[in-house]
Amino acid sequence: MLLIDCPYCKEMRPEVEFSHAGEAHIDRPADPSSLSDEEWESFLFLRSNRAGICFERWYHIHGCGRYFNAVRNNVSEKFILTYPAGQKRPSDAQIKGALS
Amino acid sequence: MSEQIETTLNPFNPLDDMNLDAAQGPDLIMRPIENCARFNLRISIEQLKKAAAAFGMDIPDSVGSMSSRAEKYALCLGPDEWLLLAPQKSADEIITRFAKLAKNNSHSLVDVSHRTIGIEISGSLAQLALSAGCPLDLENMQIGRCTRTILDKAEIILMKLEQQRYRLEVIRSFAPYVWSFLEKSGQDARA
Amino acid sequence: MSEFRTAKGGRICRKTPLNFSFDGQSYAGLQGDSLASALLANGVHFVARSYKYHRPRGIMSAGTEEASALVGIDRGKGRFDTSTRATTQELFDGLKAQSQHCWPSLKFDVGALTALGSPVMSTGFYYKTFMWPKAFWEWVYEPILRNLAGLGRAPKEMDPDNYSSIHAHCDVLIIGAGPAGLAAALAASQSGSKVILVDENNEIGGDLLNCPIAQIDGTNSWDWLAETEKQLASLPNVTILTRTTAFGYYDQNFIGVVQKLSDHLGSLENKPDNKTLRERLWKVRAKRVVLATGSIERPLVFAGNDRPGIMLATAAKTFLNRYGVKVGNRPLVITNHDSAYESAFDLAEAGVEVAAIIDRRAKISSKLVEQAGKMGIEILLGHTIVQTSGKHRVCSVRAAPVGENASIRKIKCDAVLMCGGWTPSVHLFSQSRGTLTWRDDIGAYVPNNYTQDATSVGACNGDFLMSQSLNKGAVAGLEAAVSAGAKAPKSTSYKVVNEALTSDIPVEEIGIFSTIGEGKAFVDFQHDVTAKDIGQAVREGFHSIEHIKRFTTTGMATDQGKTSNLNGLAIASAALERPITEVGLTTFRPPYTPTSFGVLAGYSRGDLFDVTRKSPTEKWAEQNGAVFEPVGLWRRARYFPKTGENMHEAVARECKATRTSIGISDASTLGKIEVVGPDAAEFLNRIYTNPWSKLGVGRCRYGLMLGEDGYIFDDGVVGRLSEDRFHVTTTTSGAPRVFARMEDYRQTEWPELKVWLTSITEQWAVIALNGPNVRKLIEPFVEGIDFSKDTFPHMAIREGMIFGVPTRLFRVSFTGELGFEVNVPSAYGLGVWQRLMEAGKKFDIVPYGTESLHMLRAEKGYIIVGQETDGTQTPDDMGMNWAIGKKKQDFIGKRSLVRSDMLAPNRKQLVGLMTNDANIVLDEGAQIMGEKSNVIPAKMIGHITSSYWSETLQHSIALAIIDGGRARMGEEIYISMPGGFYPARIVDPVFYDPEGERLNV
Amino acid sequence: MSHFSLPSLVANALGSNKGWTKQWAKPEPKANYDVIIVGAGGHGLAAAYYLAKEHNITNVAVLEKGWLGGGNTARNTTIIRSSYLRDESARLYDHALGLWEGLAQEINYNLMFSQRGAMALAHTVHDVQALKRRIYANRLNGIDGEWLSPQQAKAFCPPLNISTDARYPVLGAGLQRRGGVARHDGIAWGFARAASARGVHIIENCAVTGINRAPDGSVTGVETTRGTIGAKKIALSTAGNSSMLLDMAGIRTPIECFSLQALVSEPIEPIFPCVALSNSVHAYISQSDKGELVIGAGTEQYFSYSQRGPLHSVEHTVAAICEMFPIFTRLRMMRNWGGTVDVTPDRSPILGLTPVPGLYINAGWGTGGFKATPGAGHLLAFTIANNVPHDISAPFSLKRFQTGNLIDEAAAASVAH
Ligand SMILES: Cc1cc2nc3c(=O)[nH]c(=O)nc-3n(C[C@H](O)[C@H](O)[C@H](O)COP(=O)(O)OP(=O)(O)OC[C@H]3O[C@@H](n4cnc5c(N)ncnc54)[C@H](O)[C@@H]3O)c2cc1C
Ligand SMILES: NC(=O)c1ccc[n+]([C@@H]2O[C@H](COP(=O)([O-])OP(=O)(O)OC[C@H]3O[C@@H](n4cnc5c(N)ncnc54)[C@H](O)[C@@H]3O)[C@@H](O)[C@H]2O)c1
Ligand SMILES: Cc1cc2nc3c(=O)[nH]c(=O)nc-3n(C[C@H](O)[C@H](O)[C@H](O)COP(=O)(O)O)c2cc1C
Ligand SMILES: [Zn+2]
Repeated sequence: MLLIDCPYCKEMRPEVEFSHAGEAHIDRPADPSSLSDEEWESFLFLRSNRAGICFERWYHIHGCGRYFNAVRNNVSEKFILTYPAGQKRPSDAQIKGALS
Repeated sequence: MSEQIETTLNPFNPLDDMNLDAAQGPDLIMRPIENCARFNLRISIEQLKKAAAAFGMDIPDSVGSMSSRAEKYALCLGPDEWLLLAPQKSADEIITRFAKLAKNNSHSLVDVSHRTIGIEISGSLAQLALSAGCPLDLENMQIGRCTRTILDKAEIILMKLEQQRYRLEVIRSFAPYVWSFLEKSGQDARA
Repeated sequence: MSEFRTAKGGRICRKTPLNFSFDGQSYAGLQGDSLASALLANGVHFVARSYKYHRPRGIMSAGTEEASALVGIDRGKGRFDTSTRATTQELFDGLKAQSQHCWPSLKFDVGALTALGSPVMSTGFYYKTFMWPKAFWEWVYEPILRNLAGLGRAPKEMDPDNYSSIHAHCDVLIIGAGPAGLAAALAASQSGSKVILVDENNEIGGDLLNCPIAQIDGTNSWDWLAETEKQLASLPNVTILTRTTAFGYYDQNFIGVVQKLSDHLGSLENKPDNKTLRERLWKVRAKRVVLATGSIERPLVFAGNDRPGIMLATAAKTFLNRYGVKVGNRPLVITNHDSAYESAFDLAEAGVEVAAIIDRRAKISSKLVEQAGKMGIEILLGHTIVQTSGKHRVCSVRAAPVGENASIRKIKCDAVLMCGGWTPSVHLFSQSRGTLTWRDDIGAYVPNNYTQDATSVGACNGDFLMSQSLNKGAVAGLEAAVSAGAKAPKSTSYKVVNEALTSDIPVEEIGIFSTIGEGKAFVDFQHDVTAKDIGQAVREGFHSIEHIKRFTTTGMATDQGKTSNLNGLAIASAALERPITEVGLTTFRPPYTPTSFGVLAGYSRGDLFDVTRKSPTEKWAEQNGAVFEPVGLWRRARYFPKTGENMHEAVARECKATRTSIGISDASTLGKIEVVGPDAAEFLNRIYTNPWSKLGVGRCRYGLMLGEDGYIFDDGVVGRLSEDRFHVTTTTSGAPRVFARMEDYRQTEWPELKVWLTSITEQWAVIALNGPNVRKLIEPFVEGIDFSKDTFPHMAIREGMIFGVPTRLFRVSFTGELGFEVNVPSAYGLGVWQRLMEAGKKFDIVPYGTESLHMLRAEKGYIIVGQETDGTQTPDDMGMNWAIGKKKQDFIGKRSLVRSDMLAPNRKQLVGLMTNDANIVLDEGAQIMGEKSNVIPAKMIGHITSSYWSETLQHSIALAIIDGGRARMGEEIYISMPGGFYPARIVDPVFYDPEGERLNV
Repeated sequence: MSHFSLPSLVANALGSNKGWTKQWAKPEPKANYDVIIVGAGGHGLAAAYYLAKEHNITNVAVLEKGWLGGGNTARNTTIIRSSYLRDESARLYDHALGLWEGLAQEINYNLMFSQRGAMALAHTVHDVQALKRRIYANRLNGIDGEWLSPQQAKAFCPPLNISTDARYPVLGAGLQRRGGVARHDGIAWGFARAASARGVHIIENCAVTGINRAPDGSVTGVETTRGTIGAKKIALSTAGNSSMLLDMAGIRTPIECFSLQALVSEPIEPIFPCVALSNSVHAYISQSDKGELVIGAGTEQYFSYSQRGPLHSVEHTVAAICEMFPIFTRLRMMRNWGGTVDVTPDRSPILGLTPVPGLYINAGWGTGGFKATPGAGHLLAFTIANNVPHDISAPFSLKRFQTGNLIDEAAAASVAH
């Protein structure tokens, strides 16, 4: 069971309190109707899905009730950073910093 | 809506029909908590002071904190979510005072008095019984802290009142399950 | 006392004799024995048959690494445990053990005939035969193979035992309570850190239990152990768990641990209610983990190394020192490592005649030679065993100089003690995803890089001296306490006298095998994998160690290769002519030792397998004979049969009552969300397809919600209580996901909106009343609401009181009749229901369940999300374009509705069906065809989504989705069901009161 | 390639089993091939075999980053059935099932394919509706299927608990008798041997690290850990690693990877005669010929390439098994492992062309592609050879996610494995 550092609770909390909410930083387009089929497909379905560092969303559903983002290594399963929803994607330097 | 109900109907608690004595012993005491008024409060942190005035006591602003005074509790469950507990008779007044507040300070106060059932569990085995289903480190949870969490397959709100005394708020339809679970884990804690 | 029990010594209680039986034969043992030690004390070695060739097998170890001595333990009804290691089963009075995998008996096992075919049954043979004739596989070969396979007895009865689980948190978890773990525990606990110490044995001590002669800091080792135990037990911050195995090391220092609570106890049948707590699963989260799991001695691979009586050298030492049992009267030792001398010397000291020590090494230390000489034990240096004899127990070996088949010498013996060096137990470390490094000097892998907050000490780290275990354990304990936040406590160092012997082992010595002729030299004793099998696998092109494992099945038995993996690796390395480090290792996986299903299931059995949510009126329904159905976690009343009624009769009656007078049903399980805030209407605009801004206060509207993919996701009625307050309802099973989805968009996409959500599903009990007389029924009991037809129109919501309790009263209808949904605070749901039933008597009020609910709405053509839809239907498919706010710029899923395939002409659309024969009720799920045709595959144009007998129409009705269905009104189609093709006509999905007049009464 | 048979076993036994030769050759990679298949899982190896056998294309290399058959082929619960709801899926999986039926004889490798029946349990009224719908559709698609009452289900699978007061009572079951299990390793080794015998190069320990393209965009070969290898056509059949390989060609995919766990019990005498699956209670189970109960879990919730998962999923899965088969509580788990499954939004695979000329894709089989192994390979071979999708696989295009014509097996509450 993973331990997740909830940026709102500011505590390490057990995985069973959370539900995973997919890839992070896929912003919903402001005006979907103006998008081409390709662009809309990209928003709906196309994902990074790389092994290694991934950006993902979690929902502290049985805790503070907040959605937030995490940077995690999906091979080692180690969390690198967690941060509130709406905050910008951390830079490579920030990730490196957190890793060391 | 007023919660001060004058009716000839008997309120029904789903634990009413259970054998509540099965788990009891000096080392483990479980009891349903009397009905009370419960409100879900959503408001921006800047306006929290005003809400506190309306509620009539301090409302903490950090997630997991809880304040209490005279049978009233204010639990901070999320960055903009509070659970307010109060004696049933004060419900009307609280509603009226928040309604006044609403004029200039938008917020959401929703009556959830019946949404959950309160259970108090205490005694030297209380923590063990809870730990059977709750993955948090209860021993190191500070007295006076509260949180939403998991007990086996049920979501609960957990309040640590004393080192060996906890209060649970359990969604009504989950209450019999939670009770049975604690009854069983309590027995095992004795074994 | 038997001839194999020593006169003194050991940790057994000589005053407490125990009786037990093996294969029906009675024996005596002592309190403190394991089943294995008790059998050996009675001279019984032969206890099992091997998996593939049914070879006689004995007891090869004294611990959890046991691969051979697996037996069944019968503890009475429902308590039969198969494949239990005799070495870990503690003896109790009345224990009944049985051999397994043999027929008719252990000694005369027909299965042993397979050994005759063993050359043909070479490794992986089953991939190469049993293919002709083809049908024989199913009818002949496979059934035979299956019956040969399967080691243990299959369960037949219900298990009466209980299992429990608990979450635990600690600063330091120490796994293994040998010298290393104990020293770590002593050090870590000084500072007040919370320490949990677990060991799989029934007492702490690890290797100390075999070493009574060692002295620690001047104290005899067993006294030191007793003292240590007392000290640790006195500390409130230390928890010691024996009979407790750490079986899995998961992410972030989460360790799965099983504590056995009753397998060592005698008969359980006279316990009250025959229930026992058998095992407890500890789910431990540790700040730091100290791995002190020790090491496992390696067997040697020589021809006939599997006969009963042939065992690990330490095992003999353990049986002697710990259990007071001599494994034979004339044991012989074969080794390539110094530690085996220890066993020989201890046995000699106890008065046992040691036949010889055969050492594969050409040179050993003079000290050993001297000591052996003193004890009169012959040493054959540079020799090995090339063959053994003895049908059911080893009786002699043939020894020869290494590498030669000449000068063979036969030596009589009644036990062979083998030692091929030691393998650190890195199972848990590897599970934690630490990486290993190879150490040539000990011929084994040891921990190298840690990925979790852990440390390995003692033998599991390749440090084989007791003093090293103690001292490194102490340091690790200190560090662990400090890293877990304790202040630096004082350090300790230990001096050990008389510690066990150890030595390096030449790499080429690991896994080396010796045989003459075709004798079988076993690597994996349980799966009968021989050294030659590995050679054959390599010849056949299985070069990766993972391929070798899978082709030969070495290491895949219940012991997971604890004693065999390294030997297998070394033999593969030689066959491949590649250094061992390039051959690699197979993956260590949980569990460390087999773990019962019961303890993994824990509390999740019976009623606690899952939550059963009950609605506020369920008690009444139960008392009034309702038949229930599960819907999500809920239990809902399906129908209320009167005596003698079946479901169809009950439903017909319930529906009729609703259409003619009043039906009452519980709708409390519907999800409910209170949406509050100045931007509430705008929020709903974006969530639903429908427009909300103009919905008047006090009015309701049916809302439809899509996924971003454009498919219908959920629906429900939404009422506006005030400008900024909405009462939203959702489907029963959709409630959690709708709430999560709304929160998601609110928090992450539109944080600028001032709106908040509160789940109020269980705040309100909901009683749905439908039928022409409903208004008459409730009006008298309601206060504060004007009930006249025009001031309280259809699709309106009012707040007031009913029977003196507050209510949110919806005028809505899912049946097509005049309908009200009475929301009252949940605790009063039952009371209000009872009052309504009481008052409704004069209208012949009838309670109805989900089945009638579905029927009544089907007559009106209302869809149920999840029944008419399956996640691939658009609003247009359901004929619900009217629910789309055309002027809205956007809402969830809008963009997807204009993708090309969503606009395709022939999409499946909702229609009604009327069968030609009024009495045929079609099967839900049945497929629809445009013509009667027996050609397979057939062209299907749609399927039945809902189908019922309509009591009102005296005709069966069905809803269906059909290719381009709306344009095919009146067409005849055919439904393929058992019995043939049933013709039906496509009609409008609204079967009853299409004008909706009945709503407006 | 020597023929496998009882006589060959006897002959070899007489020679002390020293006469066996490599089941597949171990060639050094050549500079150029007509076709490169990336990924020596069951699917990739099958494609190579059918390219050689049915399309006479033998200048083929299968490149494998590790040991062949070590991906999901090595770690699945081996359930085979073709009882899928949608017409497109039914055709696809039944095509595969048809190939399984004669395969052992065709490739002279006993795959231990055992058509002991795959039974999906219904625990709710909704399950009953969904399963019956599937059976109706299956039968008209020529796929065998029958509805069993709880008593019939119990007769078919004696350990099943059909007590009506169970938390999830069994209301019935949908049975496909032609469904069953097969030996997971056997199919990889068997296809490797058969393909190798027809001249295909199988190159292990050779990870593809890049895809080379001509100025016109078409493929020219791959970069690997063993150097550059040229090819006219490249097919990716890399299951869990597909997103990364397609990335190399600049293609983004609608795939996400998760861990899926499985476990085996200690081996016991035959007790479980069929395959049982339950969507509501969430577990599936069969017994191998060796005697272990082979048990599968649901996918984990978070993205993962770790080939492992948390303990609580195992607890849940085992509890589910004990709920349906309560006599199993005293059995023990012997080993537990995980695989990385590649999941698409509609839970159906992607098999066909890509926007890059000469590059083909076979991926997204998620939790259920073992059963498709010969079929997927067969259709992929056709697609590579003809540069057009086969009729059967045409609906499973990458394009469907743009146009909206999804083949949604998940939404239909069909069982996933
Ligand atoms: C626990 C579990 C249970 C399952 N149960 C079932 C079941 O019961 N029934 C069923 O039908 N399906 C089941 N599945 C799914 C099934 O296992 C897979 O869909 C199927 O095996 C995929 O086969 P494959 O040949 O496509 O992939 P794989 O066997 O994974 O082969 C892909 C190969 O590509 C290689 N590769 C990857 N990247 C590269 C690279 N860059 N260069 C070279 N090679 C590379 C990999 O090493 C791997 O060998 C299950 C899966 C799991 C994990
Ligand atoms: N003579 C030699 O060459 C040689 C070689 C190896 C070990 N030894 C001796 O062994 C001792 C090593 O001490 P140590 O403390 O490192 O090891 P140990 O073997 O004394 O103790 C390890 C303990 O951990 C337990 N254990 C292992 N895995 C476990 C698990 N997963 N869960 C619960 N318990 C588990 C074992 O049953 C054992 O009781 C020393 O006394 C040393 O002399 C000697
Ligand atoms: C159908 C099936 C049956 C298995 N049976 C066994 C078994 O009897 N013993 C065993 O140790 N492993 C068994 N395994 C698991 C493998 O040992 C291994 O864990 C799996 O192939 C994953 O590889 P990995 O653990 O090396 O990553 C089995 C795997 C499968 C797919
Ligand atoms: Zn939180």
